[in-house]
Amino acid sequence: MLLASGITKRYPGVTALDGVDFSISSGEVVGLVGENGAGKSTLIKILGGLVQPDSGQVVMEGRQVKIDGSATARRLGIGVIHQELSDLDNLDVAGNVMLGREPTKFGLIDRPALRAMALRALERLGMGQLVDEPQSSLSIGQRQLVEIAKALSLEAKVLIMDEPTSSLTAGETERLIEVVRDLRAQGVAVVYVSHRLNEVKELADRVVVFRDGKNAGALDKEQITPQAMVRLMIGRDVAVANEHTHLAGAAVLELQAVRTKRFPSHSVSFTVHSGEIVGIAGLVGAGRTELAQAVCGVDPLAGGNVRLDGKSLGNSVRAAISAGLYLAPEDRRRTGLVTRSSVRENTTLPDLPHYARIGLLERGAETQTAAKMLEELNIKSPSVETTVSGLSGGNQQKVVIAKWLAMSPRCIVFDEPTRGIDVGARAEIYSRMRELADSGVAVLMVSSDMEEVLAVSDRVLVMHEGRLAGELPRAAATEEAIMALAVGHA
Amino acid sequence: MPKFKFGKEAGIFLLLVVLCVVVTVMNPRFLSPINVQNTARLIGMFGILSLGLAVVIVTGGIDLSVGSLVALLGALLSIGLVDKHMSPVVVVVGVLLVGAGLGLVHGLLVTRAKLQPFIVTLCGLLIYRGAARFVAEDQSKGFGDSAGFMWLHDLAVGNFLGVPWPFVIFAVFAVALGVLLHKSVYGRYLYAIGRNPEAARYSGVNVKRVETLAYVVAGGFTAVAAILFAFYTNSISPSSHGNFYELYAIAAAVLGGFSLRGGEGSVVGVVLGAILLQILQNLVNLLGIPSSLNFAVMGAVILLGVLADNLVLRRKQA
Amino acid sequence: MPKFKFGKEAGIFLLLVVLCVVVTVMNPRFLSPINVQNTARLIGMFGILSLGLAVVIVTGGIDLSVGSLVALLGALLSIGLVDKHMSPVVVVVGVLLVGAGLGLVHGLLVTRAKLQPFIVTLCGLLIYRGAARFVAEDQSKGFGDSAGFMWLHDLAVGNFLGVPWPFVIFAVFAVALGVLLHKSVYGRYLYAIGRNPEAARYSGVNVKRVETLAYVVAGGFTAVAAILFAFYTNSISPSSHGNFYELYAIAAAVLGGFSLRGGEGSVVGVVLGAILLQILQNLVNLLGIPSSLNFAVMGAVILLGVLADNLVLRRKQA
Amino acid sequence: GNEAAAPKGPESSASATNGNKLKLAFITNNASDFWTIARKGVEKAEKEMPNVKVEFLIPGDGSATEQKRLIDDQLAKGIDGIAISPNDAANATETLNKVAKQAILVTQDSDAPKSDRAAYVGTDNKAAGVQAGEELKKALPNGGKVMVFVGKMDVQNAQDRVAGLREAVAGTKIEIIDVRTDDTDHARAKANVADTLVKYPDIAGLVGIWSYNGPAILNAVKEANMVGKVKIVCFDEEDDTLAGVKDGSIEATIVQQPFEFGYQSVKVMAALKEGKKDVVPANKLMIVPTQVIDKAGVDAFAAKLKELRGK
Ligand SMILES: Nc1ncnc2c1ncn2[C@@H]1O[C@H](COP(=O)(O)OP(=O)(O)OP(=O)(O)O)[C@@H](O)[C@H]1O
Ligand SMILES: Nc1ncnc2c1ncn2[C@@H]1O[C@H](COP(=O)(O)OP(=O)(O)OP(=O)(O)O)[C@@H](O)[C@H]1O
Ligand SMILES: [Mg+2]
Ligand SMILES: [Mg+2]
Repeated sequence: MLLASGITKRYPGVTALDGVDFSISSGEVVGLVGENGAGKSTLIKILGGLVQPDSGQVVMEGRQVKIDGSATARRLGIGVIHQELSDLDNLDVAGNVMLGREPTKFGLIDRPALRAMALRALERLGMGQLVDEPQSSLSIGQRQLVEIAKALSLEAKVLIMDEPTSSLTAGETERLIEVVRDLRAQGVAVVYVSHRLNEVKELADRVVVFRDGKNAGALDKEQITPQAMVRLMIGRDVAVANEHTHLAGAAVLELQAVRTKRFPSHSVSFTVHSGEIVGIAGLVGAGRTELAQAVCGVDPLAGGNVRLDGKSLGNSVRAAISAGLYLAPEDRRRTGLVTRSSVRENTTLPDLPHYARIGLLERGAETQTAAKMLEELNIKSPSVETTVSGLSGGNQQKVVIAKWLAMSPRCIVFDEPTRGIDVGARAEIYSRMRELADSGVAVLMVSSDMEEVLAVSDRVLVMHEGRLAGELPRAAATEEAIMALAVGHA
Repeated sequence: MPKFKFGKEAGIFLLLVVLCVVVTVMNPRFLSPINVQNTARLIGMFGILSLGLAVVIVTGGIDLSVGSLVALLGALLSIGLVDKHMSPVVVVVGVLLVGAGLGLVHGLLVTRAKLQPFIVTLCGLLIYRGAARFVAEDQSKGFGDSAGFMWLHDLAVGNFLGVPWPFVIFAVFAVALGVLLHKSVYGRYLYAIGRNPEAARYSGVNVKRVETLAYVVAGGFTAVAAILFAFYTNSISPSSHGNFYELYAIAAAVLGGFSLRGGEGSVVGVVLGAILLQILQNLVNLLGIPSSLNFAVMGAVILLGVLADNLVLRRKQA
Repeated sequence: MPKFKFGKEAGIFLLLVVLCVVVTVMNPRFLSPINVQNTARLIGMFGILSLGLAVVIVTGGIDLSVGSLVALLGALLSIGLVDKHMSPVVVVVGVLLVGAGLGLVHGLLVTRAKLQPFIVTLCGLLIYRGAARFVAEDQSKGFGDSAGFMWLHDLAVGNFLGVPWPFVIFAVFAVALGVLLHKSVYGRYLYAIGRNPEAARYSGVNVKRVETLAYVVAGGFTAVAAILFAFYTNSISPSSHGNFYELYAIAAAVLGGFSLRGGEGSVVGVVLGAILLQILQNLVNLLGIPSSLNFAVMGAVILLGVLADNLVLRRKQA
Repeated sequence: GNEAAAPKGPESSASATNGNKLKLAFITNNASDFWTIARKGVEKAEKEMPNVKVEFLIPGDGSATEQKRLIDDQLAKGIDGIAISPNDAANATETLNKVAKQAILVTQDSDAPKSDRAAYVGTDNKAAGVQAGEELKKALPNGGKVMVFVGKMDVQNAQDRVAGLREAVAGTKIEIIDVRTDDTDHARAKANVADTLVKYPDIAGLVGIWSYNGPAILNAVKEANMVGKVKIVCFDEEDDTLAGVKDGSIEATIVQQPFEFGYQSVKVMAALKEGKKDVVPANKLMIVPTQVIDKAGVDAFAAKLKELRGK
């Protein structure tokens, strides 16, 4: 069906793809995995017509093709869900789903037809109720679902999904897997990229592994196990989820009847102690991000009080940061990073005065810190001076984490900390979190990744529609128990 | 927002109504037919400029060359009609083509050469002003008694059933543009490009073509307005004709709810903005406010308008 | 780019060198001490405006009120010194405070009232022009023979070791601003805000304060330039003094590699841009190009400059 | 062949002596038809004196800064004499004195009395204003409300003309209500008139101070169907203005003689360079009188003008 061979793409300082081959036949689901920066997204952008390869060729249904734009890719029957969201917040959901393919009548947009088509795509994901919502009111997870609906509605022959589930919770993921199976049955070829290796295992008929821009091997259906994939990806095993003893100390972060703007009628109270990692789970749009942002002062509190080490914090980011309460936000491109700046500048931004004498910056100290973080989190970047926009999605996410780890927190709130991060680095981040906790820091982690919540948290809070639906100690925290609370039962 | 909601324009509409009531109370002649006619004529001419610019602003671009282009095209019009005695139809078509053609050049420079719209049209502002002075040999140009193209003159300054032609043209353009921006696929793409060109590109929108076309439309609209202005003043002094008109046009759009970041604003908004600006100028004269304060009054009202809009209606556009 | 890399400014530097060589060949008087001095004086005055504006442009803002502010402050200076016979020191400090104070107002309107910088300063352009005409009662203002504040006059138009004072001040300001933008915490914040204000806010940057301060700096720099311009022309006609200066200032910054989207550009760039613009004007006169083509030549060279920069050096700024 | 080559003789000898040609500059205050006529005068003088070369310079934006730059550049180039219409005479003294030190300085069109200029060639604008006032009095024997229109009031000639006008009508029943400015935006100029006709239905007279104000007034009055009901007096010789005078819709227009400005300025600079100090009167003022053009004189004037403009 689709055959790409000898694809090479170079960027200044990196060879993103170095003569890779990739093929897929109809009715097949191919998992594409690899470490962060292995070149997965680059290949996908090439197939989607957004990037032109330096060399190599693409053959589609037996004919050599030149994919010089999204429109061309669509015409060839290639549909793509890109890793980074690309939606329009000045349109409604229906408009976004149908963008670029608006049905017309007498030369004007045929709204009813457009809405109907969008609705059909959304309903496959169980998201029909969103069709008339303005895009600007959606949470990241919902926006991700809209992107998926958009690609589904293309009725493509080859559907490429670049980390479609990175901000989805278990429920939606389950649903998406169903949809992909349907598509396979209809003869659609699906390329599925994910760092959630269990999903890949569940879905894929074949797995292709990239490493440093080259083919590192492939696995057939029966060979697919997370361990096998990891071995091909990084060449060694990774110990996931280290066991630990948890010694909760004094209360560090206390939420007293906190209300957020979007859910002003629900108040949330809980405490995070020194030395513990508290996970917050919930469905997409449950209000976890909303809560995290209000607690850390980036959004105004609609009511209540946040105390750190017993002292009440004014509702401002600066107050929070200077008290040692940090937020690593979920939307890296919008709020997490200054993508046009270098890795060094991003890493030191929250703590800049620390690197200055009489107001003048000391470049050497900055570089030292940034280089240390590159090393520690295994960030794949040509140098600390590389602009963040040139990093792969996962590596960008690592920079988001790095800039807060480079400082000395009292309490740190991670919102979807490992979105798009590969298994190896993920393990590294988990152990860093544990080290922080062991050193007396309170860690609060919002996550949609059930495995992550279960593996890392000492205690799990579950949110449902803006309120705290329940709390589960580590021993009682199972996938079923969390889901039951998350959907509002129990 | 491609979908039109009246809410966004309510603020300026209110301001407009209040202003009209106040002026009428202070000088009832404000509503006299002749004054309404005069003002409508000016609204028409400046409004056409604003409409054209609005299309560019929606894409996140800007066109600073409007005023100079008005001068250059006015000078060319006079030269063609008076000095060269060419057929009026040919001259008018020629002027429209030059306007749209220069718009095309702007569009190509922005989309192909990847220059900033501000800088491209700033150069336009300088170059066309120079060109106007050059082709007019630094002389002021006019149409004398318009012998031989009286119909054209009448079309520009006459009335249609008592309504000044420029206003009629403005109204027609506004409706057409309203349909284009808010109902057509092209309009949707304009807003898409203004808000997130990447997303538009990912969805297969031919960003370059759509964006280029926006500048062509602006150039064409400017050309129409230039013809009307030329006959209205009946004299084009190439060094000052049209000076600062781009600012009026931009101000009208922004007052009407357009954001210079792109992707926002409606045709109803520009129309209201254009009306408000001309009423402001009219008011300065009718209320006998010293001419020296003309600009200050305009600036103050615009500022109050957007402030009230933002603070009272809690609309955030920053 | 907070870190200064010469690569980005190489294009304009080259253009500047080529231009100088060509002009010198065509008219060797270009390098005569008196011509160099005259040009340096103008570079100094316009350059100070550009430096101030550059700070605002880095944040993604703009200041259109510069020209009108130059007129208003010039008029106030003359009124204070000549009409009111106030102490020169008091008047100068007052003018600087008014400049910085109006900058503060712009900053607050942009950051607190969340108005678009373009619209805030467009209103400034209109209001200050009106205010200038109002305080000057539509009369042109001057300093006569500067009796009583000759030292001030000399500071503005005299030389320091043969170098015109305005150029000396410009050089000092440029160095200071270079340190501020490229070496200081504040400068880093400015660039971060220009590139992604939200991310800066999430990192604990006091976005509102930093951004407001940028407008204050611009206002202060404009005030300094306004004093120099006032003594340079020795006459301020409130209706035309400083007209379009904001465009020159913006053009210099953009030529020097600043992007109006913010977060881009270096002080070396603005300096080169300011020099280039003045040399262009000088060249038009020295080569005897018709004055009517002055603007056109300027526009064409700017356009060619940025085009060459973008196409040849493959720098993308759109 | 020989015949064709013959005329080259004097030309090449002229270029040979280019080095010692007298280099003069004539600097205007902005761009307009007015200066085209002055240019004709300059060219005539240039033709009469083969050893004189005059550069005709127009400041780009009509500002004092731009003018100053032109002056500096000329001085840098090396110049023997400058005739200038200073944009702001009152305060340009220092700049002008710098010129006077290095070259012959003549002010024209607009004077700078405090400067060391060798002579002033131009109009007495106040007298011209008085002339306009006299015409207004003739047109409005019973008095009435009069509105004055001008581009900018912060320009000396505008102030002088308005002052003369006020002086002339002082003590009569003519009441000057206001002066409206338009910043040289012609559309605004016309709208100002239209608005005035709305605000003051009993307006009796309109005066246009700058050249384009005449046509702007005339057009607006025509569109309001008030031709003849309001009396118009204006300045300068725009085509529309002269047509208006001819058909009676404009009472009179006061015209300057820019041709003489150009011609006499160059002549006087050349004479002074040769040391003939007596060409300039003791008070240094070489006033070129303004003329009143009314219906009776308009045809003759138009014919002469046509010749000057070479149209
Ligand atoms: N626009 C760009 N400019 C410079 N380098 C780039 C650019 N895009 C990608 N790269 C580089 O190409 C390499 C491959 O990136 P790619 O995004 O394909 O990785 P990936 O496999 O998708 O990783 P992830 O799992 O983190 O998304 C990375 O090292 C990255 O630094
Ligand atoms: N209905 C809505 N109206 C306005 N804003 C919304 C709405 N839903 C979500 N958002 C925005 O989206 C962001 C994330 O929302 P929320 O906190 O509900 O998500 P979440 O529970 O973290 O789930 P997700 O996994 O989707 O991020 C919030 O900052 C909020 O501003
Ligand atoms: Mg990727
Ligand atoms: Mg979230």
